[in-house]
Amino acid sequence: MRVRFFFFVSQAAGQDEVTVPAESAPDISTLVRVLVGRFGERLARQLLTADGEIRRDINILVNGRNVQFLSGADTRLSDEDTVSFLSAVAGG
Amino acid sequence: MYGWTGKILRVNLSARSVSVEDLCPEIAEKYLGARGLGTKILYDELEPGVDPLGPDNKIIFATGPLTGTAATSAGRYNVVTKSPLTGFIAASNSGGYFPAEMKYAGFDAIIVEGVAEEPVYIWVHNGKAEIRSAKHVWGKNTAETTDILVSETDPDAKVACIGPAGEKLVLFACVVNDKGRAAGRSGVGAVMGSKNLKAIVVRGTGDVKVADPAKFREAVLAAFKKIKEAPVTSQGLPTYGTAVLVNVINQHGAFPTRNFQTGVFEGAEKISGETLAATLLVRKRACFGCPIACGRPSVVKSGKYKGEGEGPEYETIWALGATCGVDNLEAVTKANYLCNELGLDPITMGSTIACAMELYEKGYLPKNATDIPLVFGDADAVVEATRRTGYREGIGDLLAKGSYRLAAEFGHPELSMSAKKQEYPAYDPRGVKGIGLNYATSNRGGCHVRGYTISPEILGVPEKIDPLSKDGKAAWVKAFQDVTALVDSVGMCLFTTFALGASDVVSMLEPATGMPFSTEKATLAGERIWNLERLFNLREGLTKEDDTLAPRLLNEPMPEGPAAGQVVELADMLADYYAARGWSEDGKPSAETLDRLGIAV
Amino acid sequence: MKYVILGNGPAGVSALAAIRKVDPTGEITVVSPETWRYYSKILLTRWIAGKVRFPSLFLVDEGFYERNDVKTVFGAAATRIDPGRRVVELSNRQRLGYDRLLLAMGSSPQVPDVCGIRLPGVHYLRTFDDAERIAQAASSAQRAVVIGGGLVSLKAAEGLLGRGLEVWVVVSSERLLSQITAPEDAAPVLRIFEGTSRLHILPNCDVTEVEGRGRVERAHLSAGQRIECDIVVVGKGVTPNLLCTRGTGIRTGRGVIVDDRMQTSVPGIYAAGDLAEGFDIARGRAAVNALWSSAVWQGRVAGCNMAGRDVTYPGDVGLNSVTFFGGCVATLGKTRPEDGDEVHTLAGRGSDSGDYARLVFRDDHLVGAVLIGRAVQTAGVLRSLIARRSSVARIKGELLRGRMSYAGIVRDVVGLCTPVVAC
Amino acid sequence: MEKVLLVEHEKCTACRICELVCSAKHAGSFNPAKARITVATFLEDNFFFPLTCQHCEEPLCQDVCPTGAISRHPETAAVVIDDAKCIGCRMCQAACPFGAIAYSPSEDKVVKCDLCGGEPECVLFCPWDAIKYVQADDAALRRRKAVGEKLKKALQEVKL
Repeated sequence: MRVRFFFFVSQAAGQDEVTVPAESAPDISTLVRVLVGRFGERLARQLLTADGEIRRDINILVNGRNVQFLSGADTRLSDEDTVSFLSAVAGG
Repeated sequence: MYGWTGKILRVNLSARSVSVEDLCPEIAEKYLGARGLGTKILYDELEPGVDPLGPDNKIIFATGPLTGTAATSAGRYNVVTKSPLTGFIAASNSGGYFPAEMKYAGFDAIIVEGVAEEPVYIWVHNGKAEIRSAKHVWGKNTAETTDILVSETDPDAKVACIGPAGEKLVLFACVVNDKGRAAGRSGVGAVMGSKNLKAIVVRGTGDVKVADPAKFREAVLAAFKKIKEAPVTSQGLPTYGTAVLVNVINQHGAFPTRNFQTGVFEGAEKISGETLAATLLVRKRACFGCPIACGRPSVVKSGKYKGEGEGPEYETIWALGATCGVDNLEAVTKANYLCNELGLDPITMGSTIACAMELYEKGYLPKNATDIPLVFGDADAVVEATRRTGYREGIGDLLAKGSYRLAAEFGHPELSMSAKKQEYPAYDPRGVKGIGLNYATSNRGGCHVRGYTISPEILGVPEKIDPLSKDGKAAWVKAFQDVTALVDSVGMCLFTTFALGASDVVSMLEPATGMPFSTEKATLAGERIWNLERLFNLREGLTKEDDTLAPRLLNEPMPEGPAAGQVVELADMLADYYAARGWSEDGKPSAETLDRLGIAV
Repeated sequence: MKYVILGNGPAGVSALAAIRKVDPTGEITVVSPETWRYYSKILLTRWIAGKVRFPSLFLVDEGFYERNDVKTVFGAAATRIDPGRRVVELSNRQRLGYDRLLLAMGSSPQVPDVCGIRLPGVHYLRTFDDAERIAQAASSAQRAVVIGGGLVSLKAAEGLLGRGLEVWVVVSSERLLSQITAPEDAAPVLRIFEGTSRLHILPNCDVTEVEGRGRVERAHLSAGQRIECDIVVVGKGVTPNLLCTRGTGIRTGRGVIVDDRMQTSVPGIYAAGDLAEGFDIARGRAAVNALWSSAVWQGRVAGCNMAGRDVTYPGDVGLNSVTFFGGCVATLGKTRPEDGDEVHTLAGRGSDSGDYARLVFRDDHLVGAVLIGRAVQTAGVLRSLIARRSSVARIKGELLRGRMSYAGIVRDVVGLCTPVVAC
Repeated sequence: MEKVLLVEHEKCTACRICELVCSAKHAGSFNPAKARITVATFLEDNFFFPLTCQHCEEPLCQDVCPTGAISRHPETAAVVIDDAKCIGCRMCQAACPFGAIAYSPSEDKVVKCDLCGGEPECVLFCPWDAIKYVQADDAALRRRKAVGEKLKKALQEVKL
């Protein structure tokens, strides 16, 4: 699947986009673990609270839909999906 | 009075007279200041049905009780008048340094009436005012005008002025203060132009006092802390400015493209906030008293789009970019500079060009009706059309009327992406339903800063709600509209609401004014202001049919992206909304509602 | 090392402090014809007006001299200097030997050539004793004539007004402050003083005679009229006290000529303050600048050099500021332009109608300024531009737009390299 | 240890909150005209410079004060003005090369930064740490000196 990072998340990851096979990350919570494993502490700080929960102010979209309105951290992923991680950044 | 200066300046340009009046404390308590106070004055003083560009319209420049204090981001004012674009109330908000300086010059509000025989400006300093000739700056752009008027008044003077667009009565001309900040929407600049009023120049060394300095200081410190803790206000806006939303909204499939024909723009990356930050931005800059600092001075160093100034903001990037199909950031930035210099609202400008482009594309706008080809994606056409509109040259004379009148003239008003004849900003409501209800019910027509439900629907602040659902949106829209009216009216910036709530506003408002305000009472003031705006509009002939959206948004499903297949279910939301507001089914505030709000009609 | 300091004003006391800093053990003697410890002459008119109390006049406490191990000979003046034997003779017959001598006796008021000027009731304002006499006379007086339109006269007038007198200021010149301003400054300067009740300014006018039986009763003016008055205060400038330099070989011009170490032509003898011709940067030559600030700096330089340090006096810029019932005129450097100077006036601007600035440029340099009202705020920055002999070619536009801040100077040079926003 | 006020103008956003809180603390009202700190703003050049007293080692203002009203505070080392002694003659204003001393017409006195007795209000409120009050250890002094050098250089370059 295509995983895209924006703003502070991309700064923490040091890149804008990675590809992750769905078999290694079948759902959102696994994907977050995989990404934190790959990009380390800086990304963890952007995505997770001190308790290891996904931060409230991080918006995770699957094909443009916030996972909150899908199945949250349990939202299933396939190789055709695009997952976007956005920090809550601004209003206009 | 504390917080307020307690003084209102009244200038009659026809009589060339200037007088100072006291601000009535009861009105101040009920309508606060800025947008609320301006609305109250306009409602009380304007005869229904006056020509917005005629001598009987009035234009009010009003600050809030917190303007000029250290309250967070309280450096704002509103320009309130009857809009030539919508025919309804206009209240345009701006920051920069002008508003606080106006307060130090001694006034909560400046009411301008009548028409001057020749171009004039009003020079306001330390409680006094005079009407001076502006013949020598008539025709000059906003930056030149500002420099000249500063040089002939006071080195520390601040200027709010119109550019050529306002002089030539472009229906969406804005008022530009401090060169790069604008009371942008609804054509308030054209009202100034119609009065031969080129500028208001303010300078003052007077005090703004608060009732309980110690308590006020504590409240401000607490609010600062919240601003510094909330991610949007501490990191997002200061780092990227508003332009960061390009990617966010495009990711959600709600980035209106080519006059709302779709919600995904293929060129979004090229005009994104990240690209802007990496290429054109110079540094961050704040308005007066603001710890957020979303302002973005920029420079295009060379080439045909060379220039410098402020922005572009998110809305501008969208209006002069995506909705015209343009992905050239330098061109967008240049067109934005032109809007600042000529005094044009970039949202309506861009959206009107986009509308013209669709009319052109579909053959409704004949080739011989325009002196420049208006083709989606043509960056030069956008820059040139903007310039021509500012001077009303060629096609610019048509564009100067806004998209609704333009589209109607060519027989297709449905292609104007507007509510109450004012163009929508940069969120396709098919992908963000709440904002659609807000567009439809906003008292000044298509607008995002009356009830910014993007905050919960997209950003998840203060909590995440589903952008594609219509359920519960009416209550959110009402709550956001009321709190926004409160925030606007005390003189604070709407962006503080990403970190602060009504209770935080009250925690500063109470010790500042020395008047008792509970959160309920303050929010009620917001609701009262909203309803008075509505009453103004009803008096001007507004009906339920005006609370609507372009047919495209109601009937044409979004063709692609995350919001594919969606339309705005407006009728359902609108019924909920009227109920939530305590309005009748045809959208009129009930007697009980008016009684609850303490509005006597 | 024996040091003798003739004078107990700002030059003398700064020299004393500098010497003591460098040489903790040397023997220092301060000689003054007055009997008071170091006090502020600037405060005297305020004291006359009753705006400051007597103890506030003093700039040092009673233990100052003892604490600094300084001998004082007060109430005596130097009558003769013998550079050969390195001895100073005093009016009280005392003889003081010295290794290093500082001339800091300041200046005395000029006495105009006017009939009756010696009558009782005619006063000068230089010392505390003068002030006390004026205050005493003023307590029973109603009308005063002040001769002269300079700083001292105007401040004296303010003091007398403060005591409730009606005051006529008689000015030979066509304008006030003519020594430190140019004709074009006349109107804005006058505006500061105009409108003050009980103050009458009479320009282009001289007092031709002071008359009275036993004491002052009236003054006759060149214009023909006469003014009944109880007291007359004369402020027609000052002359350096050079009397005791006669026959010593110390070179003098208008004042004592010094080198850039503040040493006179006679080794071991230094001069500082109102009687010295220090280097004037704006004029590019030595000049007598009877200013408090110059006295402090010259005294400090002289003291350091007397005690064995090698310190250069960089020169100073003429600097004056006079406040009058809240109004203010500040003058810097060369205020009266010469041929080849370029003059720009910034006036009638903005909210502060009293805001006025006249800038004098020579080539690319700022050399002088007259500032009134709010523009006084910028005096320090302008003074520094004059003193540093900075080229102002690049910031002239800003200066002429009335933006004369230090930040403006910095901006011009370092400010344009601002960083791109960090992401 | 003594503390010093460090201004890093690159961080300044020209919000002027320092002016607001300074005037509130010292004058009891929000009024930039009464603040002891001023943000010189050159919007067109994006140059913002918070300007206040440098508390110079050898203060010229102190030298020229004819009433002995200016001295160094024994605890904070701030250069302070004794209100009781100031007569508003404005000589110090004419001496200060930074233009950091203001005149208050209502009081007929000059006013300037006094470091708020050791707790500067501007520092507390500055949203971007453009103004800091730090221990005068080597690093802080070096930075202050570096800024000073830069400014000195600025003045010399003007001299070109």
